[in-house]
Amino acid sequence: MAEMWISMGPQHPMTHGLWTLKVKVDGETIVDADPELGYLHRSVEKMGERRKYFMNTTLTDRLCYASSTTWTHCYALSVEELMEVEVPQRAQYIRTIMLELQRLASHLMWAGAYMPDLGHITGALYFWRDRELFLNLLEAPSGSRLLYNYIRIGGVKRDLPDGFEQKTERILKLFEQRLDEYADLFENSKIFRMRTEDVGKFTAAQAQNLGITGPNLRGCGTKFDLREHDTYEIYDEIDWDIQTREAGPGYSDCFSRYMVRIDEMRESIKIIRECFKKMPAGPTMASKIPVRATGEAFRRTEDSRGEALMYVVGDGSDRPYRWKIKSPMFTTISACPHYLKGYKVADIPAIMGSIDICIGETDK
Amino acid sequence: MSLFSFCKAMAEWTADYMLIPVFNFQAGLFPPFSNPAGDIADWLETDGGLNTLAWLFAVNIAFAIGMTNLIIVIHLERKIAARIQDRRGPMLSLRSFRELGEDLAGNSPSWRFKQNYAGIGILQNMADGIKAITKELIIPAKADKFLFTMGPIIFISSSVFLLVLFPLSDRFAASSAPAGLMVIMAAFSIAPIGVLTSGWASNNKYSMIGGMRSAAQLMSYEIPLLLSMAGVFLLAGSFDPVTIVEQQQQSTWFFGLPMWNFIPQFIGFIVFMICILAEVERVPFDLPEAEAELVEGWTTEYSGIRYMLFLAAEYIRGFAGAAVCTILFLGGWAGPWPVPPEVWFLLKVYLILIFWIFIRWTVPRIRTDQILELGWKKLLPLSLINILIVIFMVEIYPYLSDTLTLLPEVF
Amino acid sequence: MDMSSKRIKGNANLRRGLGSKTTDSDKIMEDPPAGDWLALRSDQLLKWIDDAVYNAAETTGMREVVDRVTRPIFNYAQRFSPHPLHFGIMCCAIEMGQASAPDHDIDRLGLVYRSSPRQCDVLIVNGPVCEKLRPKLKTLYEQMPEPKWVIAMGECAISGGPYWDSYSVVAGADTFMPVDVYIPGCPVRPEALMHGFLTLQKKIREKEPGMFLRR
Amino acid sequence: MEIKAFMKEVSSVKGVTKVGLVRNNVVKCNLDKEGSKDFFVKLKDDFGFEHCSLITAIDNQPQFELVYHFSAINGSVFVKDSSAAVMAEIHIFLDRDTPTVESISDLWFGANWHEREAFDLMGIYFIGHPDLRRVLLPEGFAGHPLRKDYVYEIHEEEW
Amino acid sequence: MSSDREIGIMDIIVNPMKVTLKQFFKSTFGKPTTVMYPLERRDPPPTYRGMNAVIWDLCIGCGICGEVCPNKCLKMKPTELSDEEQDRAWYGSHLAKRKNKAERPAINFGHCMFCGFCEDYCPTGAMTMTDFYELADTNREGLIYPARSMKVELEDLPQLPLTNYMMESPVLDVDPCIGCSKCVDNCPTNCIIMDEGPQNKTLKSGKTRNVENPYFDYTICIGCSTCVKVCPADCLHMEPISNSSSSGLSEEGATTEA
Repeated sequence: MAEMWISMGPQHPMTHGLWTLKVKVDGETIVDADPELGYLHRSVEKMGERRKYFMNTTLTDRLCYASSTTWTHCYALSVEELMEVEVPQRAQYIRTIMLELQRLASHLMWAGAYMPDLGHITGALYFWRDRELFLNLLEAPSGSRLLYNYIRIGGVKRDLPDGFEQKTERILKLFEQRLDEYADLFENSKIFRMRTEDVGKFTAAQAQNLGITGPNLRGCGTKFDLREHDTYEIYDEIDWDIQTREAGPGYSDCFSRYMVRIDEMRESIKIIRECFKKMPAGPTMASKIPVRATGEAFRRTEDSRGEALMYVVGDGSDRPYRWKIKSPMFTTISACPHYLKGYKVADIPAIMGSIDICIGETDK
Repeated sequence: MSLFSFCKAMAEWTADYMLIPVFNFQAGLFPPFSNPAGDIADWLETDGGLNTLAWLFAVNIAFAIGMTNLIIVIHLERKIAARIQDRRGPMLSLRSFRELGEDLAGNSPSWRFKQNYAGIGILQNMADGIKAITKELIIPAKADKFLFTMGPIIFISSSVFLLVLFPLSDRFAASSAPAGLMVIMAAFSIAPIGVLTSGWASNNKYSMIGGMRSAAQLMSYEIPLLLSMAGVFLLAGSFDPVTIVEQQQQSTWFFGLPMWNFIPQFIGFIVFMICILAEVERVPFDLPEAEAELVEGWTTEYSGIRYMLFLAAEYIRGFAGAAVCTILFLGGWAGPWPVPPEVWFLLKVYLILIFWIFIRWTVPRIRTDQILELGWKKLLPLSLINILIVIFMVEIYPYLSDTLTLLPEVF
Repeated sequence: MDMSSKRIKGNANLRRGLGSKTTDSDKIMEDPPAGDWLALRSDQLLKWIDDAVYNAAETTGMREVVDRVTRPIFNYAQRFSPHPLHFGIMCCAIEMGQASAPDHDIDRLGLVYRSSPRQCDVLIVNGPVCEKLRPKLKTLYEQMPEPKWVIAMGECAISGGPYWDSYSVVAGADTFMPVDVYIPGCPVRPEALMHGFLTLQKKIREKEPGMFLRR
Repeated sequence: MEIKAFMKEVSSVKGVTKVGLVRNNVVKCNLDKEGSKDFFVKLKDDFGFEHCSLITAIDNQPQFELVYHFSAINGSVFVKDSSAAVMAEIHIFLDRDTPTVESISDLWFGANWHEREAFDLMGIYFIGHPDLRRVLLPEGFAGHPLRKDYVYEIHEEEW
Repeated sequence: MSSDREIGIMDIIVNPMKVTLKQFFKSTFGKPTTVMYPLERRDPPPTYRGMNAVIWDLCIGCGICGEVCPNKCLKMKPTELSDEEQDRAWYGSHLAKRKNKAERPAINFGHCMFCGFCEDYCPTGAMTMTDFYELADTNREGLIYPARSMKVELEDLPQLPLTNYMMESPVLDVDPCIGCSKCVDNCPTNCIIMDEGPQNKTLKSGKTRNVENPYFDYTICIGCSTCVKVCPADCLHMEPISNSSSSGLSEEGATTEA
């Protein structure tokens, strides 16, 4: 068969969102790839300049539909940095709990979306069943299933409801049991390993230059996590470890990236438990929150997909003058020709799925 | 009483009391030269005419059983999948027929939907099928129109053809040829032509890759499949399903249990199971329609009833594959007495089908190169080993045992 | 037969062929452009059969009878097996996926997500439609076979939602394609999506589109 | 290299002004447009900033401002007694008439699409970029919408 | 960790199938997790943000909900109040009692994104969000809910203090003020009174007269900026003033300087 271009997307089961991957194939081997974005470009940055600071949390919620809290949190952090707001201790603990719950839900969303890529529908439904548990948890304080609008500038919207801790503990226990149970179905399954091992390899040095961050970078064995290395909230007071895996010396494949996320889920459970143990009483909202701001500030946080950075410039009015979002997936998708070349067509979903794509944040 | 004699009796009855009087009546109405009704009546009285009519009945019965099975299999698949995934699956119940009845009566009833989704769900397949009839049939502008329409016809006809080739038991068979299984396997390998044709004719890159994959998969799996079947043929000395099943029943194991072929030929059984899975294109071998990378594989461009025919044909092929497996390795319709053999046969087939359904919802899909590697590098040698074992059993072991029993007499 | 000439559309040769007994097969062979005669001829044959059956049914009044019997049945089938297109745009797509999770199990309602638009009945627009996406979405809609329905799921698809003042988001899916059911919610809960499908069923039932002999 | 030493070294480079520290781990400085590439090469090869986090383009009405964020993942520059990863925030000011700057996508591949985005939405030209096309907006879109002088019609629903 | 063991021949089919078989038996002989939606439903939590409802007895028509709505999907519509409704009006009753035409929020649910800002920023707690989410409709106009369709009546009204969530309050610039008292007429909470101003003004006709100026009670000001909008002389603007720092009437010197 001669070389030909296949255009996958925007409507394609592989894409997990709206983007087009054009691949040049020789038979079934990928020779070249060209990702194309922009089908979901909603001009969030421009619209943010028209809205007041506090209203923008609705936009940041909708940045990444799988992990909205982390993005709102990143925005709130950077605006708090800009406005020099002190967040109460209890609010910080609640934020950490919500962030980790969101990370769990986001990773479960990813795992659920990854399994059909490998032809494993049951896996998807198992993970989505567990995600439902965490959505119910997140729904209880915030009042919405997906886009919470819970973290506000200066704290959180309201305190955790009664019995939240017990409910969380029950669900975490159930989920831990299930994770152990799933090991046989997924990571210990021979066919699953055949599909994911030695596929989509890149080294740590390559990944850093390509702009790949987050679990994908930790899958190469690099110990880099912004919760530790640019610490925020109360992550420095809590005892936890950065989870890394590597497929070989300094490189990652789909399986190591999968395992990193599974390990991170276990780690998140640990963090949540410890947060509940240490949580003090107190207010959940800063007493005085300015409306207007001047200057510039940025914070970066560890999103479920990598490094999230928001850069806010204020000009003294009640709306941001410029607001820039750094999405981890934007650069990761741009690098996809580097890690797709040489593999088969059937590997495309396996590789792109293991990267954990979210187009909402990418296209902004 | 065998199926054919039953059909023959039915044909005689129908011919005598229904068809011949009608034709004779018609023949009397018109001048004899232009009207063939009288000739038909005469022909129906002969042995050939009755046989033909009996054949018609037999084929129709087999077809009806096959189609009923098809619906049951699809329903089984959906329900078992749902149970594996901790949910309920389709629940469209007979209660929703009430709405249909109200429609047919011509009155417009109040809208009640709550009770519709609280049943076993067997109506869901009916609804899907009937809906497919009403859908528009789209032929893409740049497709090869003739081949595009021919693809589903080849696929479904070869699959339905399979249905009439199976004996449900030695007495319940629409057709029984001495080369029965060879004909079945030949019919099995017609369908990929339809796949390739429709994949190519759609003028869609996904469809074409799907068709190509199908061809490649067929080529690499047909050989180990037939080689693993060869062991059974050698053991039975025949291609006839009836002979094969009888042979399995005759050879006994300890405690006088029948030694079905999957015991002596365990390797062959495993190879055959893998190959027939690949042959009927089920997960983990459903590469031609791999949903993740090739949208719907070779069926991407097909709409409406054409697509439903593909779907139905796939399940028919699955059913047929399980039936072949039962005949070859699991003793066919043999089983303890109080249950009729036809039921035994269907039970075994359904057992295999359920096993396949479990496999389908348990493991991911295998990659193209891995599937070909498995076929050529692993299954082919294994099937050859199986043949060696059978040759040892059939030819060398009797010779050796004869020699061994003779040895004391010699010395 | 003047009656048939009133009804039949299509090839003039075929019309004559149906009316009188002198079917000139040579003319049928000659009429289509050379090189493609095989496909076109089968097409024409099908058309001829269609016309013949329709005319026969129409003249004898069978069409009314058949329609009256089959229409409810087809309508029944259509409303209980709407297959949506597996097409995710944004947040609501996650809830669409979550609706098939064991907790909600949209498969109960007979909804199976198909990836190819050719095999779908319902297009769920579940997110903001940007200018870059609009032509593609329109293509997807056109690729779907009749009868088809569109569900605008979530605010973005209804009116642009949170992105009402954006320079790149279209103000709702109904600006460029017909929309049958609007489901408000941001994002739409899986239960609300199911309610939307039940509303769609209601709509299909009231419209009674199912027909056996189409023209 | 300790972050104080790094700041000292940076401030000695030609074209760098206003070196400051934000939040103990971010070094902030202004950079002249001319010779910026030399500084970036130094930043990558000598100081070990192997990750380009973000390129922001700001329309400061008369002129454009480019803000680069780099981070040292492997800890070649570090903060004493802290695990914080060091970032460098570099501001480059561009004229409105000639919004051109040298591309750094050959040094950091991660900067490739950030530059494309800055070109797409703000209209800044990166000299030496291998593939400077629009990335988010469709081909043939008129104007650069994130500029402050970009005017567009807002569709407000009447009800 | 369990995933570190060697992968053997049993891991091709048998071990994975153990998991699915277990689940199969669990959900066949037990109860699947499915909630059968049209028949039974899972209740959302009490905090759930579904369709809006307005407690009219509490609503003072300040329009803050429309102000903070990022989607601009909420508009204040002039609505005729019945006598009973006028009687029941609680906060800001002066507005409702004075005119039988008050402004009440109407929502276009084809545009609302259920962010909950209107609920959070409502100074009286009149705007609430119910757990009703089945809003699907077959035509677009059916999603526009007029003001009256969202009215709810509660038996026991929550007695909430008026809170300024907007963090801003109006500040008077004395010089341009003409003393028209439009702000007083339109203030929904009655927090403005007109009193003698600090200085006399020279009118066009040459006469010098003391102009009445508005004075704000910041304890009950809700920061709705209605006064700023209606002011014909542009003498008011909003400034961040926290509730705790200023109580009672504003000091002339402090406000004029700011």
